[in-house]
Amino acid sequence: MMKKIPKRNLVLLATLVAEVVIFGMINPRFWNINILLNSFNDFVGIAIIAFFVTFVIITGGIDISGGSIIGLTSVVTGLLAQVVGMNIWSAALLAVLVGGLCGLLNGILIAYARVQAMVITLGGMLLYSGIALVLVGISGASTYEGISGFSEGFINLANGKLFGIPHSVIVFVVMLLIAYILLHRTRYGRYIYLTGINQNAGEYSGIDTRKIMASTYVLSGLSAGIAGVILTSYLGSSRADFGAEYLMPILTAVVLGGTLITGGKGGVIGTALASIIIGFLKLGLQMGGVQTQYIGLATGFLLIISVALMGGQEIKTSMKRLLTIKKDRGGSLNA
Amino acid sequence: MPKLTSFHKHREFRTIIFLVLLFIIVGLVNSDFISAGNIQNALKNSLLYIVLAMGMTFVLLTGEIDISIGAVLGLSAAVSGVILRDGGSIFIAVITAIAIGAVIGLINGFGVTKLKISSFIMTLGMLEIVRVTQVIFTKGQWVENLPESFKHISQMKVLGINFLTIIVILAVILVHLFLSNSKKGRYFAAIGDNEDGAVLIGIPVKRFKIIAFVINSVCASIAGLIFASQIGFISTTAGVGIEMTVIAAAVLGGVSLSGGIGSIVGASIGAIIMSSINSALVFLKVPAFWNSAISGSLLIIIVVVDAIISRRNTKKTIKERLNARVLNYQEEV
Amino acid sequence: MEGSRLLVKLENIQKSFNQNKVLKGVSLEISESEVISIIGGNGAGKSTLMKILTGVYKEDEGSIEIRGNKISNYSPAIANKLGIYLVPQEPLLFPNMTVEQNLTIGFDKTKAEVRESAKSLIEQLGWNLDLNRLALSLSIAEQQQVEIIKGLLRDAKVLILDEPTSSLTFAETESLFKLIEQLKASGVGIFYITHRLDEVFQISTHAVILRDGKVTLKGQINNFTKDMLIKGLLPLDSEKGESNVFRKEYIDRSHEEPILKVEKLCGDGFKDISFNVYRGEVVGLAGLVGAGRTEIAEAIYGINQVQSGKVYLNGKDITDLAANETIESGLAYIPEDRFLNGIFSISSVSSNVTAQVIKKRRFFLDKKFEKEITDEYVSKLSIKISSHDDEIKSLSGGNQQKVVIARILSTNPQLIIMDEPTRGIDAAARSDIYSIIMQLKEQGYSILLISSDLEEIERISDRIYAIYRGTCRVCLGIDEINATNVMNAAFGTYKGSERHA
Amino acid sequence: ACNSDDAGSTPKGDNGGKKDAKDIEVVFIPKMTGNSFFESGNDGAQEMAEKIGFKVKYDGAPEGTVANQVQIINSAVNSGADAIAISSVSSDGLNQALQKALDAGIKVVTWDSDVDPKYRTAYINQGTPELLGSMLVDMAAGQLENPNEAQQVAWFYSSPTVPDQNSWVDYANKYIKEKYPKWEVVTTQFGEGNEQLSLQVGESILDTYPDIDIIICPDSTALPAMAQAAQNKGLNKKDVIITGFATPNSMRQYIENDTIENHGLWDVKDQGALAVYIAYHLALGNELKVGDTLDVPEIGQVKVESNKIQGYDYEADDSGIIVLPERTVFTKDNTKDYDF
Ligand SMILES: Nc1ncnc2c1ncn2[C@@H]1O[C@H](COP(=O)(O)OP(=O)(O)OP(=O)(O)O)[C@@H](O)[C@H]1O
Ligand SMILES: Nc1ncnc2c1ncn2[C@@H]1O[C@H](COP(=O)(O)OP(=O)(O)OP(=O)(O)O)[C@@H](O)[C@H]1O
Ligand SMILES: [Mg+2]
Ligand SMILES: [Mg+2]
Repeated sequence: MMKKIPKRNLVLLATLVAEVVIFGMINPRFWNINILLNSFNDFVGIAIIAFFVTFVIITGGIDISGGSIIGLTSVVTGLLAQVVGMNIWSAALLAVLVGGLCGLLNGILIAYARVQAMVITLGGMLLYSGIALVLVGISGASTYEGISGFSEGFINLANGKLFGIPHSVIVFVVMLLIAYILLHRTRYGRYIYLTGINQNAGEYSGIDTRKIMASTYVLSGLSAGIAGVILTSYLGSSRADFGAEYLMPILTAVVLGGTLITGGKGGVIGTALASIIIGFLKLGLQMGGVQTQYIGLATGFLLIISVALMGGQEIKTSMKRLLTIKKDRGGSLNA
Repeated sequence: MPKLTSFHKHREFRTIIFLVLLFIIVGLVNSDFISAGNIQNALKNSLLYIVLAMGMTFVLLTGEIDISIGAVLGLSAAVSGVILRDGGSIFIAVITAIAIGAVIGLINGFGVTKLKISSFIMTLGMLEIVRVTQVIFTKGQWVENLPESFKHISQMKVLGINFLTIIVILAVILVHLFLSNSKKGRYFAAIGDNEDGAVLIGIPVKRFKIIAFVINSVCASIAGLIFASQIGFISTTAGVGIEMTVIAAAVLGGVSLSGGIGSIVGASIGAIIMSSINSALVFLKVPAFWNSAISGSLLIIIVVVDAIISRRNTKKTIKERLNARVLNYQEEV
Repeated sequence: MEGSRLLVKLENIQKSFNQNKVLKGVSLEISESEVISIIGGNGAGKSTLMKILTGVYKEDEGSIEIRGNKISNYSPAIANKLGIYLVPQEPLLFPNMTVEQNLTIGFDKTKAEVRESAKSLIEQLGWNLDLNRLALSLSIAEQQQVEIIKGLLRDAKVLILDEPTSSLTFAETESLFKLIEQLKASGVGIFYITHRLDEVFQISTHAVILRDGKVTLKGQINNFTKDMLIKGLLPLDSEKGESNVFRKEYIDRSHEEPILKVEKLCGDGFKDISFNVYRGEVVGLAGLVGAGRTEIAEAIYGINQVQSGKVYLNGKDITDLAANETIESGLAYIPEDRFLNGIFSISSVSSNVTAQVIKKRRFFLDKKFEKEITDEYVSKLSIKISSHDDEIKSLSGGNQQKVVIARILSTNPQLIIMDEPTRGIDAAARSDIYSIIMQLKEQGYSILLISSDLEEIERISDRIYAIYRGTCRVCLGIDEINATNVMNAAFGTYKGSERHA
Repeated sequence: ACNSDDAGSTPKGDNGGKKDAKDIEVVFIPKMTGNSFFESGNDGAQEMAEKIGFKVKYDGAPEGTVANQVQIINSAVNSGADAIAISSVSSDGLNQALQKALDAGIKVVTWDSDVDPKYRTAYINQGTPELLGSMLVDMAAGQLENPNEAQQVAWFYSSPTVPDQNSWVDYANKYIKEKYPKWEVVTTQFGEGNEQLSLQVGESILDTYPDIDIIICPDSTALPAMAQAAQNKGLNKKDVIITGFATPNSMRQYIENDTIENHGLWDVKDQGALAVYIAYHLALGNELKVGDTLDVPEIGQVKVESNKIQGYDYEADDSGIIVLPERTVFTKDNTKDYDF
C-alpha cells in the first residue's frame, strides 16, 4: 500500500514538515500545537472549497465562483436568521442548499449547454455576489454594517473546540474524508476521472458524463455554501463580500496539490496538504515578521518551483547530468 | 460550399450582433448611450481591454493561458509612471515598460516550454511574484501626479477621433490580418489546434509559444502605459483581477480556451462588450447594487446563447453533409 | 544497391522512453526508387524509428546521414527542408482548419498552387474529398486520406507512410498504390509501414522486420514469402504459427428470434436500413469509406439520434435509448476511433478495463474485484503489460485495442458491435482478436462487424450486409461471400441474388 | 512549545509593566495595503515609532476583507505582539478575533474605522459621521454662489459594503435633506477601489447626467479618478463641482489645473502616529480612562472622550474615543504645505 502514495504527496508532506521545522526555528512559538491547530480557522474555508474544486478540475472544468457563493450563503444565513427570524440552523441549511443551487446552475450551463467553464463561473462569480448585494439591498438591511447578533451556539460552530481540537480542524478532516471517499473509493469518483480524461470515451462506455460533470459543480457549490456558513459563524457576522479574495488561493491549493489543470489527474489528499502548506506558510512568514503583502512572493515561487521539480522531465535529466558530471569529476580527482 | 468558408467569420459576426444589441437595448432606456460621443467614449474606455485581449488571443490560440497580465500591467505602469513622475522622458518610460513585459513574457514562456510547467500554474505563480515586486518597487505607495504631457497622449484627437483609438484599431486590423493570412501567423492557431501535428510539419512549437507569451506580456505593458496615461495615477492594485475579464472578453469574441480557434477582431469586440457593460449600468440608472448581478447575468446569457447558436449551426452542417450522400443516391436511382 | 543514390542512412539508432528500451541499435538505409516495407509487431518500434528519422524524437545513440551528410541538431523543420516527410500513423490534422488549410500550412508554395495540385492529386486518386470541409468533421479514414495527400504534395525525396491504409478500404488502397508506383518511378524513396502482409508484396522492393527494437530480417522482397514474414514476426517462443486459422462453422439460426433486429432505420447519413443478427453469428457490414456504417452503428448504440424506424434487441425496443441504456440492455460497441472514443489515455489499464463493468457493482469501488477482472482479461487476451497501473497510453496500439475489447467483454453483452476492431493491429494480435471473436461466437455472443479490411470481413463474417451510400440493399449469405461479391456490393454494383431488404 | 503558551495566556499585568519599552511591538493594520491613505498613515506610525523607540509592524493584505484582517490579528496574537492598532473593514466581523487578542493580553486600539467599542480601548477618530458627512456637503456648498437652489448631486465612492464611507454618506444625505432640501441625489455609484473602473464610471456619470452639478467622492480612489474623468471631458470646477476625501498628493495637480476647487482630509499621518503611540502607551501597562488627557510627543495634548460622541451605547472606563483635533480642507492655497 505504502508505495502507492503518489510521489507528489510525499513531496508535499516533506515540504510541510520542512515548513514546520524552519518556521519553528525562526519563531519557536510556531511549534505551539494550539497555534497551528487554531490557524486552520483561517484557511478551512479555502480548503473545503478546494477539495471539491479538485473534483471539478479533474473533470476538465474549473470553478471560480466559490468565493462569491460564500458571500451569498453568508447573506442568506444572516437574512433568514435575523431578518426573517428563522431558526439559525434551518437558515444555515437553506443557505448551504442555495450554494448547491448556484453550483447546479453552473453545472447545467457547463455540462449541458457546453459553455466554457471559466466564463460561466466567472459570470456566476459576478452574479452570485451581485445577488448577495441585491438581497441585502432590497431587504433594507444595511449593506455595510453586516448582519450580526448570532446565537452563541451558532458562533460556537466555528469557534468552539471538541476535546481541545478546534472545530475548524474537525470540519477540515470531515470534509476531507467525505471528499476522499467520494473521489477515491467510489464508482462516482472513478467516473469523475474517466470523464476528465476522455469525455467521449466515457459516453461510449455508458457513463452519463454530463451528469457527472454537472454534479461536481453542485458539490463545489455546496462546499462553498458550507464554507460560507462556517465563515459567518467564525466572524460572527454575515456580509456580502465574504470570500471575495478566495479565488486565487483556492486554485493555488488545487494546482499545488498536484491536480492537473487540464483534468484527469489529481486527488484531494494533495489539495489538503497544499492548503495546509499555504496556510502555514502565511502564518509562519507572518510570525517571522514578514508583512502579509509580501507573502505572495513565497507562494508564487513555491508554486513554480515545486511544479517544475515535480513535472519537468528536462529538469530531472539535466539535474541527473549535472550529478553524473560531478561524480565523474569526483572520480578523476580521487584518482 | 461557400457557407463553410464563412463558418469562421460567423463567430465574429455574432459577437458584433451582441454588441449592437447591447447598445440598442441600453439605448432604448437611455438614448444618450447611443450618441456618437458615447460610442467613441466606449471605444476609448475599452482600449485597455482591447490591447490586453489582443495579446491574450495569441496565448489562447496556442492552447495556453496567461493569468499574470494584470500584474504585468501594474508593474509596467508603476515603473514607467515613476520614470515619468521623476521627469524621465516618455520614450524611456515606454521602452522600459515594454522591456518589463518582454522579460516577464520570456520567463513565462521559458517556464511553460522548457520547464514544462502548465501555463496556468506558471502564470499564477508569476502573478503573485510580479504583484509583490510592484509593491516592493513602489514601497507600497501610489504613483501619482504623472505629467500632463503624458496624460495628454490618451486624450489627443486626430480629425475629431481619439488618437490612441485610431492606433489601436489599426493595430487590431493589422495583427488580425497577420494571424489569419500570413504563413507564420497561422502557426499560432495551428499549435493550439494540434501540437503534435504542428511539430510534425516543422513548426518550431516552443519558439512560437514563447513568442506568444512575450507578445502577450508586452501587450499587457502597453496596456499599462495606456492605463497610466488615461488614469493618471497608479495604485499597487492596478489591474487586479483584470485577467479574468480579458479572458471572458476573448471567449465572448469566439476564442476557444482549448486553443486553435479565435481571432483578434473577435476578441476585441468581446473586449468592447465587457467594458461597455460597466458604462451601460450607469446609463441604465438602476441602483448601483444591482450592477454586479446584471453584468454577471449578461455575461452568462451572452455566452450561453452564443454556444447554443454555434452548436446548432455545426449540427446543421453535419446533418446536411451526412444526408447529402444518401439523397444523392436516390437522385441517381 | 544497383548504383542508385543513397538517400538516408540510419546507423545504430538506440532509443529508450524512461526505462523502456524501444530501439536497441537499428541500422537501415534507403536509396532512390526503393520502397522498403517495415513490418513488426505492435510496439516493435517502427513508428519511433520513423519519428527519429524525421526529427520528432531525438535518438539516444547512433547517427543519421542524409545524402551522405551527418545530421546534428535535427528537427522536423530541417527534415522537411531536406525532403523527408512522415505521414503519421494517427492522423495529426488541425481540426479547426479546413482541409485546404491543412494542406497548405507550413508549405512554401502559395495557396493557389497547393489547391491546384491537391485537386489534381485527389482526382488522380479518385478519392472523394471536399477541400472546404473542416478537418474536425472528417471521419478517421478521411483524415488519413488528407494526411496522405499532404505527404504526397510535399514532393518529398523520402516519404514515410506509417500504416497509411489502416482505415482505408481496398478501393482507396488500390489507387494509392498506383500513385506510389509513380513516385517510385520518379526516384522517391519510400518507407512503408503496414500490418497487412499482402500489401508488402504488392508494392515494396525490400522488406525489413523489426522485432524487439532490432532488425531481424532484411532483404529484397523477392527473397521472401508470406510465410517467412509471418514466422519472422511471431514471438520467438511461439510454436503455433498461423495455426489458429479462423474456422467458420455456420449454423443457420434464421428461424430463431434475432438478437438484433433493425427495421427501416433512418437517420443522418443513412436511410431505410433493415437487417437481423442472430445468436452466435458474426454479421459483417461492408462498404466503402464514408458509406455510413459508423453512423448506423452509433445510431443503434444510442450515440446518435434515430429519425424513424425501430431497433430491437432480444425483442425489446431499444430505438430511442441512450448509450448507457442500450448497454444495460446488453449492447456493446467498440468504437472506430480509439483515441477519440475508445481509451482513457492517462488512466491505468485496470481502470480502463473496469470502466464499464463497475456500473453493475455496488457504489463503493471494490479493488479486489477490479484486480480479478483485469487479471482475467489480461491473461485471456494475452495483453502485454508490466503492471495494472500502467497508463494505457504507454501500451502499443494492439494492446490498447485489447484493453478496449476487455472492457466490452467484461460487461457480458449479448451483441457486440465492432467498428474496425483490428485497425493498426499487428498480425499476431490480429489473429488473437480473431480467436477471441471465435470464442465469443461459440459462447453464443453475436457480433456485428464493421471492417474496411476486405480479407478480414470475408474471412470471419457468416453473413455480410453491404452498405452503399447510406443504404443497405445487399445481403450476402455464407456461400456467397467472396472477395468479388463483397467488392461489388460495396461499390453498389452487385447483381446477385438479393435476398434481403 | 510551553513557554510560548504561558506568554500567550497570562495577561501581561505583572511583567508587562516591566517589559523593556524598546521591545514593545505594535502591529499597525490598515484596511488594505497599497492604498495611499493607509500608506500615509503608516508613514506617520513608523516615524512615531522611530522617535519614541518601539517597534511598529505594518501588516495588511492587498484585499481589504474581514477574513484577511482576522487572519492578521490572529498572527499578531500568535507571534506575541503587544498591541494592535487597526482600521477595521467591518464593525462586527472582527469581534471574535479581537476577543482572542484581548484574552492574550494584547491592547487594542482602532483608528480610521472603528469596531464594537467593547473590544478596544481607544478609537482614534478622524471625526464622527456627523462631522465628516456635513464636511463633505459643506465643501461642495461652499463653492456655490447660492447653495439653496436646486442642485443635482451624485455620490461616488468605493462600494456598498464598506462601513465608514457609507456611514458618512448616510449622514450626509440626512444633512442635505435638512439643510439644502432642494438638492436632489440623482445617483450613487461605486468604483470598487479600482482606478480603471472608477475612471470609467466617473466618465459615465458625466455622460448620463449632463446636468449634474455636484459629485462627492469620499474615497481615495474615486476622487482622483473622478477628477481625471472631468479633465478628460474638458470640464473644470466651473462646470461641475467635484470634491471628497483623498490625500493631497493624489489631488494636487487637479487643484492646480482648476479641475477641482477643494477636497478634504484629516492628517492621516498624525492619525497613524497617534494610534501607535496610544497603543504603545497602553502596552507599557498604562491605563487610559475616559476623561483623561495625555501629552503626545509632536502632536500635543489629546483627550479621551466618551463613546457617546460616536453614538454608541456602550460605555466603560477603559473604552473611549480620541477625536483628531482637526480636519483640513485642501485648496490651491494650502495643498503645497502637505506631503502625504
Ligand atoms: N512518447 C512515448 N513515451 C513513452 N513510450 C513510448 C512513446 N512512444 C512510443 N513508446 C513506446 O515505444 C514502443 C514502440 O512504440 P512504436 O509506436 O514505435 O511501435 P510501433 O512499432 O509503431 O507499433 P504499432 O504497430 O502499434 O504502431 C512501445 O512500447 C511504446 O509503448
Ligand atoms: N462529425 C461529422 N461531421 C460531418 N461529417 C461527418 C461527421 N462524421 C462523419 N461524417 C461524414 O459522414 C460520412 C459517413 O461516415 P462514417 O464514418 O459513418 O462512414 P463509414 O462507413 O463508417 O466509413 P469508415 O470506413 O470511414 O468507417 C463520411 O463522409 C463522413 O465524413
Ligand atoms: Mg506505429
Ligand atoms: Mg466507420
